[in-house]
Amino acid sequence: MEPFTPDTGATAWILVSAALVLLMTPGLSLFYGGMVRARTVLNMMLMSFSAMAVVAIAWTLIGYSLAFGTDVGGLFGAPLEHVGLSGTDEQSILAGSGVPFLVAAGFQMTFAIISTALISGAIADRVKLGTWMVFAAIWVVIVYAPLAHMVWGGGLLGADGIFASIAEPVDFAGGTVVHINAGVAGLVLAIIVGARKGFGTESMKPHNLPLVMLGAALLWFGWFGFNAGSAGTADATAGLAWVNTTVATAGAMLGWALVERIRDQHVTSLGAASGVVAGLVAITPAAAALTPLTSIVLGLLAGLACALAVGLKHRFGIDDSLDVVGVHLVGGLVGTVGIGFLAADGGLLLGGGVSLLIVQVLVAVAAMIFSGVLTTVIALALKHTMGWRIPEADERAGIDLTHHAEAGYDLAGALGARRERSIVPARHTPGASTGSIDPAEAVAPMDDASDPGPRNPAPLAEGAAPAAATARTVTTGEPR
Amino acid sequence: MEPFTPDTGATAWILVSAALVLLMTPGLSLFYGGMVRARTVLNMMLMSFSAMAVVAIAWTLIGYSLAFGTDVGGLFGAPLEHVGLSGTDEQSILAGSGVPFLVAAGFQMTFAIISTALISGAIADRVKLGTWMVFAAIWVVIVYAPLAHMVWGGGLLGADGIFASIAEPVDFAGGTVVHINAGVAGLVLAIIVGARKGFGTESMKPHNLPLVMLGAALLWFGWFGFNAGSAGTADATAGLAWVNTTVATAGAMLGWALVERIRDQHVTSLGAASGVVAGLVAITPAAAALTPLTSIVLGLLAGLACALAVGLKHRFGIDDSLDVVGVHLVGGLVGTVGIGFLAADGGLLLGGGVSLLIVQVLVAVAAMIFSGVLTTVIALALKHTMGWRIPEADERAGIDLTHHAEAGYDLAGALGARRERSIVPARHTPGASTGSIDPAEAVAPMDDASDPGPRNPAPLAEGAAPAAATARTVTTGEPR
Amino acid sequence: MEPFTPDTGATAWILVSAALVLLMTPGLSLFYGGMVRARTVLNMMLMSFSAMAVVAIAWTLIGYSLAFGTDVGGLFGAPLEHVGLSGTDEQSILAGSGVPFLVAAGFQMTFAIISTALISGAIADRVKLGTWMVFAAIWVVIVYAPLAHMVWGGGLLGADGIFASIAEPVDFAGGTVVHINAGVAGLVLAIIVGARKGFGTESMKPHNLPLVMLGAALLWFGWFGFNAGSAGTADATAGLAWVNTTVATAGAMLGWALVERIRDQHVTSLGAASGVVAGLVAITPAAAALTPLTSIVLGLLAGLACALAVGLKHRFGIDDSLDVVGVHLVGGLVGTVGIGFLAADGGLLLGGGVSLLIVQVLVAVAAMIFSGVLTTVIALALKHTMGWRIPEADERAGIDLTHHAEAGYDLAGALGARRERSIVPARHTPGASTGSIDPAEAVAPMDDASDPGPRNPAPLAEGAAPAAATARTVTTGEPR
Amino acid sequence: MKLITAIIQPHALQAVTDSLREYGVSGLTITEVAGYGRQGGHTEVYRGAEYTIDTIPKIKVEVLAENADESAIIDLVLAASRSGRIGDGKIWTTDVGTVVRVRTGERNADAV
Amino acid sequence: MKLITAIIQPHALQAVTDSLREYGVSGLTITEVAGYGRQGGHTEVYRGAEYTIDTIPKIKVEVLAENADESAIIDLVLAASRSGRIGDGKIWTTDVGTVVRVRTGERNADAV
Amino acid sequence: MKLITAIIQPHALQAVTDSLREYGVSGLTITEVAGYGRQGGHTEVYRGAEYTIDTIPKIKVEVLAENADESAIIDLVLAASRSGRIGDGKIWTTDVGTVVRVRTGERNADAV
Ligand SMILES: Nc1ncnc2c1ncn2[C@@H]1O[C@H](COP(=O)(O)OP(=O)(O)O)[C@@H](O)[C@H]1O
Ligand SMILES: Nc1ncnc2c1ncn2[C@@H]1O[C@H](COP(=O)(O)OP(=O)(O)O)[C@@H](O)[C@H]1O
Ligand SMILES: Nc1ncnc2c1ncn2[C@@H]1O[C@H](COP(=O)(O)OP(=O)(O)O)[C@@H](O)[C@H]1O
Repeated sequence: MEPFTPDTGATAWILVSAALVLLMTPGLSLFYGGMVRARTVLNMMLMSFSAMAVVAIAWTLIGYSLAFGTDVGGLFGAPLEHVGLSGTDEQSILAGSGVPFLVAAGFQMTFAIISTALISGAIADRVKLGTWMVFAAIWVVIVYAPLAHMVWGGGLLGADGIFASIAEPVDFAGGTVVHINAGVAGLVLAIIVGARKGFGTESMKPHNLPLVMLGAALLWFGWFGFNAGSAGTADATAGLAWVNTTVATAGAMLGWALVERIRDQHVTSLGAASGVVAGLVAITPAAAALTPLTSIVLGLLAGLACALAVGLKHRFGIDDSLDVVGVHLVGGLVGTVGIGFLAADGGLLLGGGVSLLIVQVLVAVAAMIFSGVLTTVIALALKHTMGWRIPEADERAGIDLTHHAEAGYDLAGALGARRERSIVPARHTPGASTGSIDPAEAVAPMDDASDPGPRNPAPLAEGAAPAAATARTVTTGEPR
Repeated sequence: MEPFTPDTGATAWILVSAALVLLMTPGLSLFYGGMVRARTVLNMMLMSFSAMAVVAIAWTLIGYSLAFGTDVGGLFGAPLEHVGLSGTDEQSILAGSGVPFLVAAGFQMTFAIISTALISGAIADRVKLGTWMVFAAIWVVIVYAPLAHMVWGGGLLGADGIFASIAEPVDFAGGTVVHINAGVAGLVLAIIVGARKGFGTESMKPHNLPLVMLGAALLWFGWFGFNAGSAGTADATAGLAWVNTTVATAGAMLGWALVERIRDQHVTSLGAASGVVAGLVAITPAAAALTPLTSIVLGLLAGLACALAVGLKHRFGIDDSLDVVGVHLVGGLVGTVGIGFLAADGGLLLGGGVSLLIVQVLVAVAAMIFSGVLTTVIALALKHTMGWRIPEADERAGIDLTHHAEAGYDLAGALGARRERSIVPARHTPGASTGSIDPAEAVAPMDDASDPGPRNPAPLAEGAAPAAATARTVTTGEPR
Repeated sequence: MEPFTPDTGATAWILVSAALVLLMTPGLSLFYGGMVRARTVLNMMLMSFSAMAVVAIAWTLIGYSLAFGTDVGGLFGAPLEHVGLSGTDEQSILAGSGVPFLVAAGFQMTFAIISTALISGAIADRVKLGTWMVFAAIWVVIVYAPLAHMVWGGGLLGADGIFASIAEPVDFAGGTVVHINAGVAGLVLAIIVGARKGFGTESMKPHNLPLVMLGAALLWFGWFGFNAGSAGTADATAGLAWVNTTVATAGAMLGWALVERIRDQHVTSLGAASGVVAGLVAITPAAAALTPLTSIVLGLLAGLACALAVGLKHRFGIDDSLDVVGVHLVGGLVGTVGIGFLAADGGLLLGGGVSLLIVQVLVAVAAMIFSGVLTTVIALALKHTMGWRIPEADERAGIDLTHHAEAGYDLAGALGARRERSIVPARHTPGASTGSIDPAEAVAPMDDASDPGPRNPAPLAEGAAPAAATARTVTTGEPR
Repeated sequence: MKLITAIIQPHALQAVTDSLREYGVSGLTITEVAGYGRQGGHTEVYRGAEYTIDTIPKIKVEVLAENADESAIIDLVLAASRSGRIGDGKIWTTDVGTVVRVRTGERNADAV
Repeated sequence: MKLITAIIQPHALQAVTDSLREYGVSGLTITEVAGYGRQGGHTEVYRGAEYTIDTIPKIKVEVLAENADESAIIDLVLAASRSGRIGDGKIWTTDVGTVVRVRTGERNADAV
Repeated sequence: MKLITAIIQPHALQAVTDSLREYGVSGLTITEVAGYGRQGGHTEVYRGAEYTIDTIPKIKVEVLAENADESAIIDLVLAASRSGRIGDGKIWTTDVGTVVRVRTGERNADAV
């Protein structure tokens, strides 16, 4: 361990990159949230936000150690080495470029968060938030952190790993660790959780496409931290990653649009937003391995491949609701395997032979198996304990209202809510705590003569606290 | 004064941080704007945007000098020392880390802007924009700048101040100067301005929760500049502040959700967004004083405390419309006082004795009194001169339409506006300039036979400028 | 060519600045998208997104070389010098501040993108996306890149150009290259493309003002990269540009609001958002030439001038739909010419004589002529080949639905789409590929007994792929 | 059977439904509408243009009731929605043939 | 001529329109409404306050039909929209005088 | 008294209201609806799926008028909204019992 020489420039860049990558998860929440129906947008966004809460803490407690602690058998890091993100700057994974320990650890935290949040798109509109949060905590610890260790932390799939004798595998910013991993996990969850009620027959078109495009834009913006930040300092490699990220994304937008123009006659905004993400995914592992020109080609291919892939779920009847598989798994594979063909150094098409290609395929397959098996175990365990699905009636009525007691929008204003009371002093009747509302047998039938509570309490400003005595009148409507 | 050695890394980080903190105010405008009703969203956003305009100029002219000029009696800086933000790099408040004068001054400007804008949430939907803008200009000069001076600029409440003999008070990024200060000012304004018509009886639920969540996300993102930028350079302290900011926010989201789950049975997206802000507020003063583990604890406490606090306004009948008190004052107190318990260096629970805790409480109380008294004076003076409230009919019809002649959304399209004319050449009849529209006695009754203006002017492209001769037909509808 | 000494601080700042400027274009897409009607928002946003795709690639292939390659006759750079953005760090246009070649080239790419995207606001709601994309590719190569070369790349209008003997012209961040250039191009396109159907008689008011304000905020945020990033490193000049950018914007908001208050009696949110952009435009060329105080004045003037200018289009009957001329051309001229009056060094009002003013006017006029002539040629060529306009019926029904087969919002949910089928295996009947839908003679009349396709296919999950055999039933409704 | 239709000010809706419920009306249907009347429209201002909006948002309330209840219901709506200012609204009634409750298939008086 | 008005659950709309179309109904008009009835409202929770929403979103379907088709159409709507749970909805009919097709100016039976 | 209901194309609304106002109609009520008819729907395309939207947005205009004005109003609406293309719309009339102006409580002819 050599003495640590801080570099304010590199540190500034990684601090910014960490902030940028953190922003990706809210960006994702908009991208995903705009794509679901208006009556489930809040739940969708909450899946991203809750992943931020849960993963940040799991990462601090144990995840970071498992990923970047001292290697244990090539599989994970020593679990208790950096509990609470303790560590010296000499232990920083970016010590070589003068970036302090906590800056690098924070940067890595944001990768764990977004990887977990990505999965949620596969199971939109239908799962209990509690189960999702438990899943997120377990998955990031058991699946993400070890895989990050294997690829980046000195483990089996990295530069000194089991394939290194063939060629050194390349995953610059997370093609396997993030995208293939999340894509496979999404596929597993979509299968185990099962399809939405009405999938394939009812309309589930996006409710707010400007939100989707804004989300895609924030993802792109944040991805500069993801890819160019993965250079670990502010140098020419970061510049290469920055430029490749942009031009691959441009290429993928055009690739996706081409498929739409030919197949559907219409170029769409959802296609543009999706193309953006497909390009960003594909260039992630390759951002420093390609030139700007080959990055355009890789992006184009990713756009074509993902645009064709997203329709397959209807063929297989798998409700990967927001195309985590079609975009992240397929895009991640295009990028990871594409390196084998297009890498400036070692790519098959640039005269580098097949060894890099073989290694890239092997690493991708290994990651898929690892992620697939472990995610299956976690998902099944949760299925048989907490359970994944909300009741069908709740799902049909919209999870926002039935499980969060909220509505995304109240734009009309006139038909909306009309009675308000403070909830703080109120205590609910024990029987009412069902955790879900059946809207078909809902609150306070209007002719319920036995309604005990004041319906229209005097303005609270004027009196004592009448609401304190008001029991919540959640009674079941009965036909006469 | 020693020679100034510029540091591009530190300067880059503070430039970025300043941009991030500036973004917080539009972020706040979304957070606040989404929480009000659809018919007042624009006014709410304008309160933030106008604060940006007014405070930036007031800060340039005099605010900066009052905050960071040569100390005058421990209370404020020499008012004319840096008029127009003149100053040498040696005078930079971040000269020690090689950050030029104007970079540091710009960074501080953004704190003044967001602090002022925060207050507006307490008086949503009901005040004249003009009065608000005058308030903002006066408040930032008379209240914010001196308090910043006292705490950070070498004044009474700072490291060399009146309590320094007990222990050195800690306010890393603005727990007292920003949050307690704005929270108290919000409370004062909410009381003096009075409640919205219908407060406590009519529905005032958020009209656009995805906007609220987006706003919370932009606040979080910008807060990295706020907290980690307050390190003054890009180093390990900035990294600690970055990580603590993230994990405290994660903890607060969970804390808030816990209250909701137990009290209301439902976790909400508004709760998640609110938890984010509560965590960010609480960690602000403490970002460099705690460890990641104690930051999680502080965040959790802030989430619990603020979630319980926001309902109290209904008890007291104070229409702090968007919970400036419940989130910023309470969160700011949790953070400021929490330092006394949890600081790695000097915290009571970590064996540091009570002196730091005492000092933190004293500084918080002093800031509350200072802010409370001065804000009261300003608010009452404005009440008796310009007046705060718009007419009741305007408030009921929605301030956007009546005072800004705009509507936030026109999504339907079909029922909306149908006649258009250029306003540039038009001159309004003098009698029409009332500044407010009474929608109940509004424009152009359809059977008004005396209507003098052309109702359907020929396309302007084809003729001269007929609109120039068109008086605005704001006549009062009369019953037959 | 001297040896290149990398500077991580400067590089970090330019990496961030590039990301910030890239974000401006999606920001613009929101600013523009919110201003059009709900039924054209997606097309408007797609014009920005497609500009990102097309320009990024054109810039990589040839644009950068034309702008910054070795000078050819003062007009453009050697076209093939940097194909694929090849080049050494010694060739970096920011080599002097230690910023690597690709970082600087990426930063410049973002300027080309936003400049092109700006133009689209002039021709909202009515043009074929394909024609726009071809225009973007040609315009950035033929108009933008040479002008950038002339002003910044060592050409005729730069520091060593034809006017340098009078005074050194000042365009710090793109008053001529970006704003005057795009403003003139917008004017030319608005005239050649022609007005929207219903312009001047039908309502075309903004459909989503919170989106407009969010867009303005992201533009402001990104503009810090634009202006302060144009310092080329993180130093006091960048700080000056940062502060001037903020205070000029503040001034312009107030200036615009003043016009509204006096002329219309109402301050509007659209005015605030527009004032923000006007101020940012005006300070762009002047960001390092003025002091904070004179920047406030320049911003105020820009706000006044642009607020008065935007109404003129109705006078002249030119449908510059979103005021590219009124804001970017006028604002760009205010800034470029304003330097001649207000520059700390050489400004007429600060005792600098008239020579700088003369040069600024000459450069502005030269840029207007260059841009106007070349844009006219491109626009006319496209008019007579691909054609600009979509069919009138499509325009009236809304370009989103007719040309992108999408709707921006589906908030109601209940009346929306109800039948879904996979499009991937489907092949359309050849006759149906018209590229546009006439909604008045649209899909599948309900009594069309000859309808061959299954209307309500079985859930795909349960069966084979019935959709594969389903021809799209786009038949013309016939009266009985 | 009668269908009573009332166009009222949005802010009067709560009072109207409360008073109808108290009277024993077992249901009603609400629609967002916009209307012209004696009351005119209003003006919105956007960059470079002023828009005259002719219509004002209103709420339509529809109540099915037995003939005997018609005038009582009209009076209740009047009482709850009348401010005496233009724009207060309009009430009208039409004859209804069959009424059916979907859940049970009950008809007419039983179905209300 | 009759105007048949049905208030139904939003999710029943597809089934209703499909079955009417099959029967040969040549057109219908749909409106988003909100309603009270036996079915109550629901609760939404926002920071510091709980809101009781009295009304539930419903769809109003209006069909013009010849007198002879009235009862068949009612039966079809019943069959397609009935789940047997409260909130299923309401159907009513009114007499219509003139009916005109705008495109051709045709009147009454020809116009439906 | 008559209630005249017209389903028209959204873009015809301005012409219809202008011509009614000129005729002296003192008020009307507008609702956003969606309709089926001879005119079919349209198609929207989203990632991996194509949606057929069966209904087209329309505007419903309701006018209360004295019996004597019925046919004149129908003719005016026809003239203002007819393009001769499918989708132009439908007009129908129903008898109205009582009409009340809320502001004054005036009834019937006085109330229109
Ligand atoms: N003749 C009419 N036909 C249909 N609706 C009407 C008619 N007159 C008024 N309305 C409706 O009633 C609402 C209130 O009308 P208004 O004229 O303001 O009331 P007043 O009776 O006080 O003049 C209008 O907005 C419109 O929706
Ligand atoms: N008396 C009524 N007048 C007008 N609309 C009614 C009436 N009763 C019910 N409705 C409408 O029918 C819908 C369903 O009514 P509901 O009472 O839930 O059905 P049920 O007949 O099963 O009691 C309500 O939401 C409301 O829109
Ligand atoms: N039988 C009907 N019942 C109720 N509304 C109808 C009926 N037929 C048509 N409509 C309404 O009229 C609108 C226009 O109908 P359409 O069939 O396109 O006109 P046309 O008379 O030219 O065939 C439809 O969208 C629908 O709202």
